Amino acid sequence: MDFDLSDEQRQLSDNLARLMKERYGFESRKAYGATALGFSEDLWRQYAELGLLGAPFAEADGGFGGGAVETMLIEEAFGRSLVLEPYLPTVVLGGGVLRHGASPPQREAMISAIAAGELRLALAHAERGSGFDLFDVATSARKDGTAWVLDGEKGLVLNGDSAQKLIVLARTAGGRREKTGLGLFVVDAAAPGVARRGYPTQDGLRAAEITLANVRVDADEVIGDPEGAGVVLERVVEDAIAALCAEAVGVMTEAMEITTEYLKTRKQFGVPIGSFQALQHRAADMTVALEQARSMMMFATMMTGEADAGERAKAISAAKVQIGRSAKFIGQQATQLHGGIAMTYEYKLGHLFKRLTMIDLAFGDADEHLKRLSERDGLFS
Amino acid sequence: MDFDLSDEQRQLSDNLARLMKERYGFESRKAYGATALGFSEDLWRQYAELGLLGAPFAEADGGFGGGAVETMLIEEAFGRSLVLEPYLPTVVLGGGVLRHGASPPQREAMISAIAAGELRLALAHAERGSGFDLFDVATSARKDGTAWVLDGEKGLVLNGDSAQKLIVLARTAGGRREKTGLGLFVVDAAAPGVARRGYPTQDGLRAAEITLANVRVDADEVIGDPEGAGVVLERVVEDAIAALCAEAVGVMTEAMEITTEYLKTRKQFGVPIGSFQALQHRAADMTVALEQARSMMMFATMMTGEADAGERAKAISAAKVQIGRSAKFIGQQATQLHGGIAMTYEYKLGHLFKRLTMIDLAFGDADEHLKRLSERDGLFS
Amino acid sequence: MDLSFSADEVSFREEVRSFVRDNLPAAIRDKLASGRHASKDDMVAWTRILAAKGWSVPHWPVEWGGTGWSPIKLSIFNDEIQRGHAPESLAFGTSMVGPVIHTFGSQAQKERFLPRIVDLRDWWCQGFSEPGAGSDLAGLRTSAKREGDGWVINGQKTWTTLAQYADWIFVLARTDASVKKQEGISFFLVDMKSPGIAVRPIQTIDGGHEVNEVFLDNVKIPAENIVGQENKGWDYAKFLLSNERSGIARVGVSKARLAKIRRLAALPTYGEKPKMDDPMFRMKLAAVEVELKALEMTQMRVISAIRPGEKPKPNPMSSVLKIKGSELQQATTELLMDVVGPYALPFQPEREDGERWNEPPVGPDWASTIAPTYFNTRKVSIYGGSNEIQRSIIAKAILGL
Amino acid sequence: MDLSFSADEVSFREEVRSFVRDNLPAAIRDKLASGRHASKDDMVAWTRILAAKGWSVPHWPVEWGGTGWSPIKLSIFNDEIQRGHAPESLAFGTSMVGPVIHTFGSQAQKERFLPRIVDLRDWWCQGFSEPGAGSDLAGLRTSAKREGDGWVINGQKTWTTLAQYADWIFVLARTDASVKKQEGISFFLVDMKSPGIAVRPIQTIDGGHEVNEVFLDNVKIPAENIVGQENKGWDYAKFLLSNERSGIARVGVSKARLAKIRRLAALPTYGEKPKMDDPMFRMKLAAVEVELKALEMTQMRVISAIRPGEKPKPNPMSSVLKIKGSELQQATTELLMDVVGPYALPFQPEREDGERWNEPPVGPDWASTIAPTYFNTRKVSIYGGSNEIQRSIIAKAILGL
Repeated sequence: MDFDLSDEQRQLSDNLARLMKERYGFESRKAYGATALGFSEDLWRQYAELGLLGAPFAEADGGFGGGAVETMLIEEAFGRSLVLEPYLPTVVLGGGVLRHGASPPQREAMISAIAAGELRLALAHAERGSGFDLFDVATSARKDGTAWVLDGEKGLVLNGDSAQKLIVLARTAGGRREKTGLGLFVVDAAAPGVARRGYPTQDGLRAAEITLANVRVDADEVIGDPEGAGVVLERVVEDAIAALCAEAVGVMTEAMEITTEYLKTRKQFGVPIGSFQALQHRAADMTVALEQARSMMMFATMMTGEADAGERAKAISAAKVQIGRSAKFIGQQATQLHGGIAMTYEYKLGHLFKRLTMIDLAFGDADEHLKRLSERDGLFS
Repeated sequence: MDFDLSDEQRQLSDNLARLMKERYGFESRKAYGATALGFSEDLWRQYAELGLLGAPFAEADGGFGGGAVETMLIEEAFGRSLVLEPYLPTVVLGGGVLRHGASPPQREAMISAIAAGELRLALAHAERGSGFDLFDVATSARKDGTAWVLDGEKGLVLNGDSAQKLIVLARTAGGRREKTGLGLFVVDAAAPGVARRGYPTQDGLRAAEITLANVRVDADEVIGDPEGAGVVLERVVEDAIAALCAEAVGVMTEAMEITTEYLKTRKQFGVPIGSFQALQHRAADMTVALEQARSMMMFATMMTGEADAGERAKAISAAKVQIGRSAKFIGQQATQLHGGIAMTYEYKLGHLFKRLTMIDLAFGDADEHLKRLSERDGLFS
Repeated sequence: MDLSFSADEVSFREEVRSFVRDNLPAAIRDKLASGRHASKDDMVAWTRILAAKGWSVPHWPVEWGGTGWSPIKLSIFNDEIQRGHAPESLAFGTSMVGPVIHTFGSQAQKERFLPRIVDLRDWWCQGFSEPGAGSDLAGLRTSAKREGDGWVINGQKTWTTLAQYADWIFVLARTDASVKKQEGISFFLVDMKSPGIAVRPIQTIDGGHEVNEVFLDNVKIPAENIVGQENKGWDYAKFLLSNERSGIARVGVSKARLAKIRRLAALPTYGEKPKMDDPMFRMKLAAVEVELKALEMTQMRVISAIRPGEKPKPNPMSSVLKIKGSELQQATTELLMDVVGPYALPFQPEREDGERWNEPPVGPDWASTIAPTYFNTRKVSIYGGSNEIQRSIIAKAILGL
Repeated sequence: MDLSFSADEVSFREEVRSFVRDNLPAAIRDKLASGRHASKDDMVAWTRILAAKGWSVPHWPVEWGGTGWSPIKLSIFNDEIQRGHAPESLAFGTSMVGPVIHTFGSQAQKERFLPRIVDLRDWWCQGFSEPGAGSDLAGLRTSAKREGDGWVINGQKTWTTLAQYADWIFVLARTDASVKKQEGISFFLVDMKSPGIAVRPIQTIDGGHEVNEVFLDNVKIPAENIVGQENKGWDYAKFLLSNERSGIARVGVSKARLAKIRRLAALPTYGEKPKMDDPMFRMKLAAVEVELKALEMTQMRVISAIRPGEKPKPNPMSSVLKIKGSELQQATTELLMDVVGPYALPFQPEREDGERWNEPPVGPDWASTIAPTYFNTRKVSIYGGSNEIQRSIIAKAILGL
């Protein structure tokens, strides 16, 4: 057991920290968010140059051969600055589908383009009525000769409005909520029959509702077994949850720092409010919650590589529970310790709080994962 | 809506407060508890003289025509002093069975004796395996001519070791957990076939495990319908829960006072520890919890008279939830604010904490009642 | 002791409930029920409907338009207004400056200002908080200097709710800097049309515009617009704030939200079963209902301790109401977040008048207000004296620590 | 960064686990597994079994009987001892006074005392807390005055755990009342057989006798029994307490209790279904397991920050371990209360040697220790520096407030 970073990892972190410091102040973030895309294409290029976009991919596929730890370091840094660029949709979700399910030619066709910053993906898995059930899919894919034809509506597609390619989860067989009978299809966002309605999200990012009407997909755009995508999706979402845990820890760390700084500088009754013991102890409890979350972020990162699917699922659910609970406590209490200023749009803290809230809702909230975990055989068995 | 006490009620409270002050200091309580009975027969006589033992009974039955409010006032005062005498078993539980289920001759036979302090009852309803299920009864009563014969084992019978008469819940028909097919039988504690094993409880009171082997009960010792006692028992237990809520509020009030006094007098770092803001705010949260509990005590007291059984059950469960949660928080935090001294047997606080803990376990703990409440249609519907 | 409502109180509740049902315009009710906000026009319209009935300032002295209702009836009235999704009266006029004027104001001030509050001809806002004076309100720096027979006010106020609509603002300003900070403050009534007043909107994290900064730059006001005695403003402010706290449990608001939660949770929004069939959710809901029922009783205990006709005086128990009431308002918004689930995500801000935009909603048509309400409701444990301030009040005034 | 245990660490865990399984007397294991306490004889017997293996003071320098294991391996060892229901080593000797002696003591003190701690020939207890000095430990009043070439100690200590068995006590006493309170304290080693020492038992709320008051009345001790320098005792005490805190998460204890909870909750104790089939209980259990898993990782992070061979120095993160570790120990006792339900009620105290009385148990034979354990475990958020003290340490040392 070893918590030290390798030299390469430390260098990655340092470069990233420098870039964030120079280019991702809160005012810059507002400016990036105000564009039509909702993020900065220039920063996206910078990420490519730093090797972030190819980090988790095998060198053979045109990546840099990094792993879950690299993704953790990147997402944590992005969390601190509330980065808007679609790293999760493109690299973790879309890229994850390629890593876990795609054929060599498919990987060859897309991964170098992703690493170069030329291709952005979005994963269209959810639908209006699916809630937290990954396999609740009504969108249909029927065979037509060698090709497939997709029909249906996908919802809450992260950065679905700006991605060049969509990876669409559709039902090829089986009943509406079955894990089997699902396929993943690569769809060109500009393909005939694809209609996208983009919108801003509560946390200042972008998403889209996407309608698919008679969209034709060639056989070579199908990821793996057209009836076996369920297991691939599950694995990809586990990676995404681990990545979101890291982002959340970054957000919480930033919220803690801003709050601590505010407690030191804000004066009431002639003294810094950080001299009040009740507030000191609240901040201490927030520190405990943050350290517990950081530990579970590391645990989730480590366990994404676990071979036993049951142990992996328990670990990921456990991490999502801890992150969700720590995030709610820290987000709410950081707001409380600030007072009114935290309620204003110009101040960063409220945006950190909103991002934490939306991360909890992504891929199942804390209650949902606690329920899933409680139906299994225990973390220490 | 009117929260004022009547003159009679105020006088009752004053007399009771005076008696507790004179006779029920914590050292006296230790002495009473050290006797074989586990309580003071002398105090029991005093309660009779004050009219406490006949308070809730109709005047026609030899009582004093009081109601739920009188019981609330008495139990709250008893809670503050951690009274050991078997008021709940005799007056609320046993007496409740008489009030809600017994025939005029049965009431005549027992109520004046109770009011005079000559008769102590115990309600033997629970069994080793029944948990919080009132109707989980294996003890059997079979008809033999006009009489009944009881066989089985009852458990956790409050003051069952010292009561002169036991009121035994036994199954006359139906399956083990059915609400119907239950009867309540008045059994002389000295009757042949009755074996009692008395023991102290965690909170310094007494209880007993009771074995019934071929115990004969005459027909006129059956309370009401020998197959219909379930509804009577339910009603009696609702009254008992309301009474326990009042006792718990008394215990919490005392814990709050002791703790506040300690915070004012205990010095560390050269100042009273009550000057530390973190402890002040903890005590404030305890105050909120106590006032919420007090409100639900009143609500439960009022709703014991509610005609609609569903509304009554919801109100009683809601009160048990609030009392249980407030009691746990106040008991634990009062201990924490004291530090080590609260862990010692000589100091009153630990005994208050233990009593609160055992009250939560009586007739279903907070989780159990939250579950029951959640399965109904809501408190505000 | 009789803890049930009297027959008279029960029929009074029914009378109020049916009045609201029959007289509140449907468009306003639906807007508020959906979690959106009442516009200025909505509030004026509803206040005038109440005024016509004589119910717009029920807690005031009868001579100024009050009803003489008992404290219990007043709380039943507020409860039904909140449950019925009617706009609440503009507290800055009816519950803050109004009572200050009819308690401490001159006869001329009473005759001039009170009638215009009764039917909301004057929209009032509150000039208390400052950038440097939040929990430490008495540390305020806005100054008022005598000039001729009038006053000149300079300073900045913040968190001024709905100042964008206001005709008048009541202002705490320092009139003597040489004494202890509480003893050099006076209470002024200021016309928002006065030269030197500027209002700057503050956008909140939910995207809304509810609060403002108000700048006072050499604002001249006539001598008659000071309330009561010079340098006694802090007493009037404490009186005002204690009135504010007693109503701040907002039990009716939480009750209305619980009803909404039960309605929405019963819908087949996601998957096979409605959220209401999830045992864990039901238990969380039940736990909040228990606390709210207890709070309702606690509030009744506090209210009934006020003897009819008696001048309201600060009661530290109102701090208990503030803490628990704000926690429960927040808890109900968290339950709504559980109900809306993933479709809390799309950001679809409402218009300032509380109307919808034209495009169709993304996701369930009731979803768009829920996350903003959750974020916005964090303020209730901050304003009106933060819950930390309330805990210190309890420790001092109730426990004597 | 590799967060999984190495093959070497995994096989080490297996080695320790099987050693405990094969060498711990069954009677002791069953006693501790049932929630009862190890007797003095049990602890001596087990310590000698470990000592024979060379494992009784694994964290000590090799020259004094240590193993040279890495910090990770040391924590694996403690984890397995706790999980295996083996008695933990007597911390007052092995983790408190032992490290103080081998770090600050004279060669003569090392040679005299350390070997007798290794195999528990000397039973040590801790003379720190006083009736007037709890959280404010430096406020202690016990005094030590020079007399001839020795010292005379007067004062009273309290909360002295297992002093009834002790051969020796280490005492903080004031040797200079004229200076700042931290700067006039010295650290003494005192023979419990010295004239003038009296031990009075303190009965705890669970009915047990674990702690005592120790009275020192003109106790004469030889000059060589002061540790290190006169008036530097507070530095040694801080060193000692920081060692104490790092082990205080007691993850293994909570793990063992969780295993017990799962075992007992699966029994058909009440009604139709075992407690384990109750979804609400399962969720409460899962929530505690999540926090404990996180704490286990947090502990590993703290431990692995210690470079092998490096002198342990106070790390404020150990306050995080103390707070969360104590909360989880308490949470597990609350889960046991959920499992035992109504049959927590009968009071059936255990004997001081941890044996049962002769009469058969009332209710389930595993029920009698559960409520006492719940009550007794409230102490863990009080002792070793209360959780309030820990929060202040975090605020100051980590957050700089």
